[in-house]
Amino acid sequence: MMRLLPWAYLLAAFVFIYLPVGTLVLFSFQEGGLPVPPFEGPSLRWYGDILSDGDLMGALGNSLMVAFGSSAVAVTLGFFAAYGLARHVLPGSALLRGLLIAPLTVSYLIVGLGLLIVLTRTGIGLSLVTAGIGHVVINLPLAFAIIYAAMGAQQQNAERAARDLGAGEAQVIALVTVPMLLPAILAAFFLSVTLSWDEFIISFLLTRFDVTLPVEIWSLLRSGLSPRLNAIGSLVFLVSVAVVLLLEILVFRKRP
Amino acid sequence: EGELNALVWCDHTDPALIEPFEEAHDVKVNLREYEGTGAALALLDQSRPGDWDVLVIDGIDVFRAVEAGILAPLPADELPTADFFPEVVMEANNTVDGTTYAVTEKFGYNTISYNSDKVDAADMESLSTVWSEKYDGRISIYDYYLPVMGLAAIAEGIPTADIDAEALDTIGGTLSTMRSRAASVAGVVAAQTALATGEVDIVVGGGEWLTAGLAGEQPELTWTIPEEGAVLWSQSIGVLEGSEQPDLALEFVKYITGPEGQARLATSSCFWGMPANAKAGDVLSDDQKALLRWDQQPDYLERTQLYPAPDMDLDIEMQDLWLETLQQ
Amino acid sequence: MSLQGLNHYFNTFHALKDIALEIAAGEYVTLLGPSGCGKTTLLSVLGGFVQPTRGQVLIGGRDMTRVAPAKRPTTTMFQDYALFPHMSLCDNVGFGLRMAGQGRRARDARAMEMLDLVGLSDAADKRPHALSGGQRQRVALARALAVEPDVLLLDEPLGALDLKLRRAMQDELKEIQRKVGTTFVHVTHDQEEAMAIADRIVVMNAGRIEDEGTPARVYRAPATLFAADFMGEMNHIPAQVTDAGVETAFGALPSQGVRAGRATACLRPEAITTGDAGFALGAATVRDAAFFGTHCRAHVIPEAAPELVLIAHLPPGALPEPGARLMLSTDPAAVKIYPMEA
Amino acid sequence: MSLQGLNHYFNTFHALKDIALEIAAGEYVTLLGPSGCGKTTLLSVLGGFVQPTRGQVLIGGRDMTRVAPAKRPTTTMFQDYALFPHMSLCDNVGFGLRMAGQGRRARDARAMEMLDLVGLSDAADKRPHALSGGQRQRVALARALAVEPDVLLLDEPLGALDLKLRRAMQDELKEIQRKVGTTFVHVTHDQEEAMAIADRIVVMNAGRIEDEGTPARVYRAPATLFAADFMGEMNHIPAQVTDAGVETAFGALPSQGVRAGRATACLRPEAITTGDAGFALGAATVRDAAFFGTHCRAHVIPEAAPELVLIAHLPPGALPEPGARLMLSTDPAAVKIYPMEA
Amino acid sequence: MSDGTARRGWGFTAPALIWTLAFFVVPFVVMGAMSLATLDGRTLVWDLSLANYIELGQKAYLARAIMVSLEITLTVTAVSVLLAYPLAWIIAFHVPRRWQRLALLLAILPFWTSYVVRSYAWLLVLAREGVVNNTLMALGVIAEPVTLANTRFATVTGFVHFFVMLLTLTIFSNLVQLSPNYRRAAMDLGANAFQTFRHVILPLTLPGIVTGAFLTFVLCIGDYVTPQILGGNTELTVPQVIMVQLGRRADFPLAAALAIVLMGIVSLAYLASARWLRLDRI
Ligand SMILES: Nc1ncnc2c1ncn2[C@@H]1O[C@H](COP(=O)(O)OP(=O)(O)OP(=O)(O)O)[C@@H](O)[C@H]1O
Ligand SMILES: Nc1ncnc2c1ncn2[C@@H]1O[C@H](COP(=O)(O)OP(=O)(O)OP(=O)(O)O)[C@@H](O)[C@H]1O
Ligand SMILES: NCCCCNCCCN
Ligand SMILES: [Mg+2]
Ligand SMILES: [Mg+2]
Repeated sequence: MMRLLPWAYLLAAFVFIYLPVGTLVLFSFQEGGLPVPPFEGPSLRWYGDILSDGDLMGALGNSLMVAFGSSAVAVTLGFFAAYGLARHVLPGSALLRGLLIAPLTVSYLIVGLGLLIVLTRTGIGLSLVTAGIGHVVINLPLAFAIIYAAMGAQQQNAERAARDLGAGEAQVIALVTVPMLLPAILAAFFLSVTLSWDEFIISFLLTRFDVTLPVEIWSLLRSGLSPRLNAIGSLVFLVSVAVVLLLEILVFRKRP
Repeated sequence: EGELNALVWCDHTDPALIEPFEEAHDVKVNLREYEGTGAALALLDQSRPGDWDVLVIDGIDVFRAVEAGILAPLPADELPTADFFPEVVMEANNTVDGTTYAVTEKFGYNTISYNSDKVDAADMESLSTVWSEKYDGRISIYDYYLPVMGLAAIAEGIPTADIDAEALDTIGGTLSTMRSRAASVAGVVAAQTALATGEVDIVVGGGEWLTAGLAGEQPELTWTIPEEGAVLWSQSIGVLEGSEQPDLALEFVKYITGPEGQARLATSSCFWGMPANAKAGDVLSDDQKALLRWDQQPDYLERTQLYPAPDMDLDIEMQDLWLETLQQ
Repeated sequence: MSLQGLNHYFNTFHALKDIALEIAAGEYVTLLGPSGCGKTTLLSVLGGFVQPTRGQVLIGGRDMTRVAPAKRPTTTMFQDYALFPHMSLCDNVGFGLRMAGQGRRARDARAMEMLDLVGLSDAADKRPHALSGGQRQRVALARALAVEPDVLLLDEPLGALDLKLRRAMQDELKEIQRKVGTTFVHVTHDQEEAMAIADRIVVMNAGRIEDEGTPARVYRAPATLFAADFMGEMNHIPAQVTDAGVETAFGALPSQGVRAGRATACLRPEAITTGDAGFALGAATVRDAAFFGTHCRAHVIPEAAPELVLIAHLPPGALPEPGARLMLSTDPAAVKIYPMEA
Repeated sequence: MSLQGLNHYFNTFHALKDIALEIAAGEYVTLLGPSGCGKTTLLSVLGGFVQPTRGQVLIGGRDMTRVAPAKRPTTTMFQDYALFPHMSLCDNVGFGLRMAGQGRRARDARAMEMLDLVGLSDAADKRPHALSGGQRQRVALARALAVEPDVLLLDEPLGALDLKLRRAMQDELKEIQRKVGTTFVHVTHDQEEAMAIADRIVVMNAGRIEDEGTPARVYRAPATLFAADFMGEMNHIPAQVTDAGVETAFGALPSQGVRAGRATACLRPEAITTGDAGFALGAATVRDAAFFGTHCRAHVIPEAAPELVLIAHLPPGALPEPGARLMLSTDPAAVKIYPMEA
Repeated sequence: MSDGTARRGWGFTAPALIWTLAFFVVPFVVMGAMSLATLDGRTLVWDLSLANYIELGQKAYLARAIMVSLEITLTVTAVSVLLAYPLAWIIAFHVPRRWQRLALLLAILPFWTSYVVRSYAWLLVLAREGVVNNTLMALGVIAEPVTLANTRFATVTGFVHFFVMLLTLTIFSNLVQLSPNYRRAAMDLGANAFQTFRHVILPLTLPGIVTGAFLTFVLCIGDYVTPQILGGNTELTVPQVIMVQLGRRADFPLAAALAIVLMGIVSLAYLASARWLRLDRI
């Protein structure tokens, strides 16, 4: 009995975790117009529907752009900040680190609201770029923290060795630091893409005509309960899962 | 290819509505949805002149936009108002000091939607029995304070036009009862969902806009205007002051208010509603007209009242009362 | 290579104190000292990674105190080897040449030559993580030597290896130095390693140089009590220096020119022999003894000074039983006298 | 304590092979072997953390093979010490007593007593992270001893310490074992440590016991070639065993009962002496030599077998120059013959 | 030891610092200032008054929103930790090594459903005719469907689902980082499974738990989507009220004041957990 308890718990937990996702995916194959029992189907009707929906596909493209663009900026800034703080003595470096980490302790809504106020007051106006700026604000701390934590003494000595052998600062970074930190940089990038891809409230507040997928889904959600939502949700989920599994198998498995 | 920027309600985002116009005028129509008039006005405040070309707004709030100086005059003679149901031309809403600033494009009712399989249809004919003990926990309230408070006023025998600070005490009591019976307070979709999935059986503040789109699949979802009457909603469309392409914007307004545009707007994916232009009836199918209850309109228009139109202070009081009730 | 009046402070911490040192070309020098004594700091000053607060570093007669690491004729081999894990061995070894602008052909050829020198030319295409600790150390050496430095600086190059491998690598390191003729400055805290490998040992303590000289000299006649202790196990016998000579519990010893006052007479365990030739330590009781392969290490309590416990290395033949009574003596020349520190 | 026919598999990997071992009460036993040979696995079987696939563990005559760690009269001291970082030293040491239900008074008193034993009673209120490696090791020892186990199991207790500290802690460990009288089973891969400390050494290799016995016996007359090599530096001389005796490049040696065929004659460096007493190795040329304090370690090339490089420990007196010619010999009893492995 | 000059260090760090200052600190300060302005009609008056904060005290629904947010967030944080810990524990110590990565991956895979969609999916599950009610009725556990959606329960469930995944991940990595010898040592010294957990494992994993719990707190208290979709508007959280102020009234000053209050609550949570927080090591 006691031996079975952990397994029973594990099973219950997985049921809880997969209940909404399973329901979502199941009813994306619903034939009828309502994603609730009874299940009629299976049918790919709604997948066809979303794939031919220009707004939705446009939002998907926007989301990809914002996610990859903002993550590239966040990781670049985070990397250089980590490099500067880990490899050079700066006065008040603990404070600087605190400042860089600070957005992590603030709700997204507040970040978005503050930016909204400033952007509209200064007349900069809203666009995908401003949403991207917001995403960099929230992802920079994570990218910085992950890369900073990975900058150990081992890399430092390798950098010194490279310098000792005649490499300039740019060469040290390009030929030694970045390649050695690649796993951490990739992890930061991947996490950042995931968070940006999924982020709603900042994108909601800071975009205008072109919106990201979560915002588009939100307005879809406001315009009718429909298996379309299940279909787009399932599609995003299944594609992401495929990417995650691929990464897991190709990239992370290799590491000991 | 030009661009036209429109600040609209969700029913205007249906590609079936927009694409024909885009093709005809070789233009890209950028749409931004909003929910409440306050938000739209704030957004326009923060924009530069020329950012926006077209605005869709609650009929009742046109005067606020005019006061703020953001709407441009419309050439009244070029608009097809002659083809409109006369009751919804609503000069009082759309015209200030003799100048026309907007034109009605769609209307309908905030009343009672329900599931006829689950509730006694007779009970729905009187507001007093709708939110009675009998339907405790089976009601959802539409999450917009103006029509719902209008309904509450109507239930208490207060005309919506007469709502003032004093009347709010009475209305507050009714709202509170309504709220205590309600399982949820829901936006358009949440309300639709709740009704469609059997989460609730009644939506107070609903109407054709909530159930007509679902009726194909679930004919048991229906709506009625009870004997006390209900609230009439209307939305207007206008051109913004400072628009860099006023002509194109006007073309858009004409398209939306013309028979084809009206038919598409009436049956757009976000919510259905009656077209202001009666000529749309030639384009709509019989089934669609039946769902919209085309033929009952004269009777309905007779029995319903416009949204409350509070001034700034009263509006704030009404919103506070609304939020207070939600949080009770 | 010449260091003059070097001092270095980390904030207020005085990490190097008045260091003066001459290193001849082709010499193998070890810096030996306990953890935290400033060895790495001194090596970093030589390599150019740390700028000393005061003092000068001359290499080949030129003042190099403020010259960047890359511009010096020195190359450093780091304790953890600091191999580039994402490059093949060949690319690692060729890195310095690449930075110097050499073409791929030329540098690959040179890298292969260096890998050959350290016996790893077969593995040129492998990555460092596929190598054992000892092999990595050789690659690091090859990489450092590939740029033909005048001076090779090694910071605890064997610190990460286990004891057995460490002893084996010492032989190799010395061998390679002999072949290439480069000056080696090698930091370690292991005195056995220092003795095994160095032409000259520099013993450091708390930022100062305590002693320097050949391994045999430093072991047999250390300049200070610290150096004496650090170079190997040492028995301390309280002594009193007078004008007449040195008094100990075991009798008088000839004076060694130490100023009068309390002093310590030092005696290595292997200098203690059974019998009564030389300076007699008298009878002693064995407390315990352990077999160490090449000798038996015993704790003995001399009857002349029962409060002392002496360590003696006895011949490996027979392990003395605890309680056994032995007659011990030593060569008086093996006893060194140091003044008691204040 | 008695182990019988122990075998353990990790999935298909055969980690322990037919282990049989008797350990007497109060003995100090070391398990010695290279990394991965199964030492930790064997200790885990003793401690009850691993259930052997086959075989029995008897402690005090009772079968304990399937008894939980807590129920055994054994306590384990882990390689990383596993001190609880969130508890004071006193609470760490008192943990076992607390689990046994002792009140705070009683267990604090006992914890202080144990801390006193290891010389750390002053630091009772400190947290483990405030201690040096050596101090941590002592606390771990005190914690393990506080519950008065019959058998203390130590997994590389000195592995994390640097060489000097390691040697010092060996003395202490042995000293404490003497005081408390508990049986110690101590895992190490350092043969010097094993010799310094053990009453009995168990040499393991690839899951098997290769040899066991007193340090002197195992060092001088190891049962297998593996044990011979593992116990210290060893010169290998190719030999051929015939019915008549043993042939080597240096002449014939008396047979040692090894079966005929190719064989290896083994000779420790310290068994080689200058002169020609005993078994003569003939003239040899010094390739290089280094001073090691207690001896000079030289690589020599014997003229009789110029393809061999022998290591010899020569007296520390005079460091032989490279190229010097020496006459070497050894005691024939010091030469051990092992059959060539297939 | 450092390898470069402070000037170079600034050069590398400055872009990130400037970004953070320009797009985080400045907006935050402006928002703070905004909270001291008031709205007269539709014009903003910079009168540096505390009127908005006073309003928070006067209008019951605003004070109530703070209470609701706190109640929900604390419930979610506590429940998520309590559910995630055993899950992480089982994956770390009961699941065989070779299946561990897979089990962990499975436990967090639904992370990659879109956040908005996840809440929506819960709506489908908890609906009156949804999966749960249908199943329970089919099993005969209940006769009538029970109301699950559009309640605080639904909001909490949606949140817990998300944060259980997050916390399982952080707690798991904490558990496996612990040397297995801590557990062995405790057991060896006579502790039973519970004592080992209580006296050794729990204190050692506390920093990980607190860090995860703090992030849960921050993300949960600031979230708009989940309560909006699942809560049925039967009670409003602070973010919902903020969005109401923005969306219906464009009352930026009051919204800013609410945001500052939210920030204040998060700061209190930070102070309460600062002792164990390891934010730069996530
Ligand atoms: N960057 C620094 N800032 C402050 N103090 C330092 C710094 N680097 C080293 N120190 C201090 O200077 C002293 C000497 O350090 P150093 O690294 O040279 O010692 P070491 O002899 O190499 O020791 P080890 O054998 O442990 O490597 C130590 O006490 C150390 O704490
Ligand atoms: N849980 C396990 N699963 C599979 N193989 C294992 C496991 N534990 C140990 N082994 C294998 O069993 C062999 C013996 O391991 P053990 O840890 O006993 O070695 P050891 O002698 O203690 O080595 P070291 O000196 O490196 O600690 C090793 O080859 C190891 O890889
Ligand atoms: N303003 C509410 C009129 C009723 C129709 N609702 C449509 C929702 C658009 N916000
Ligand atoms: Mg150092
Ligand atoms: Mg081990």
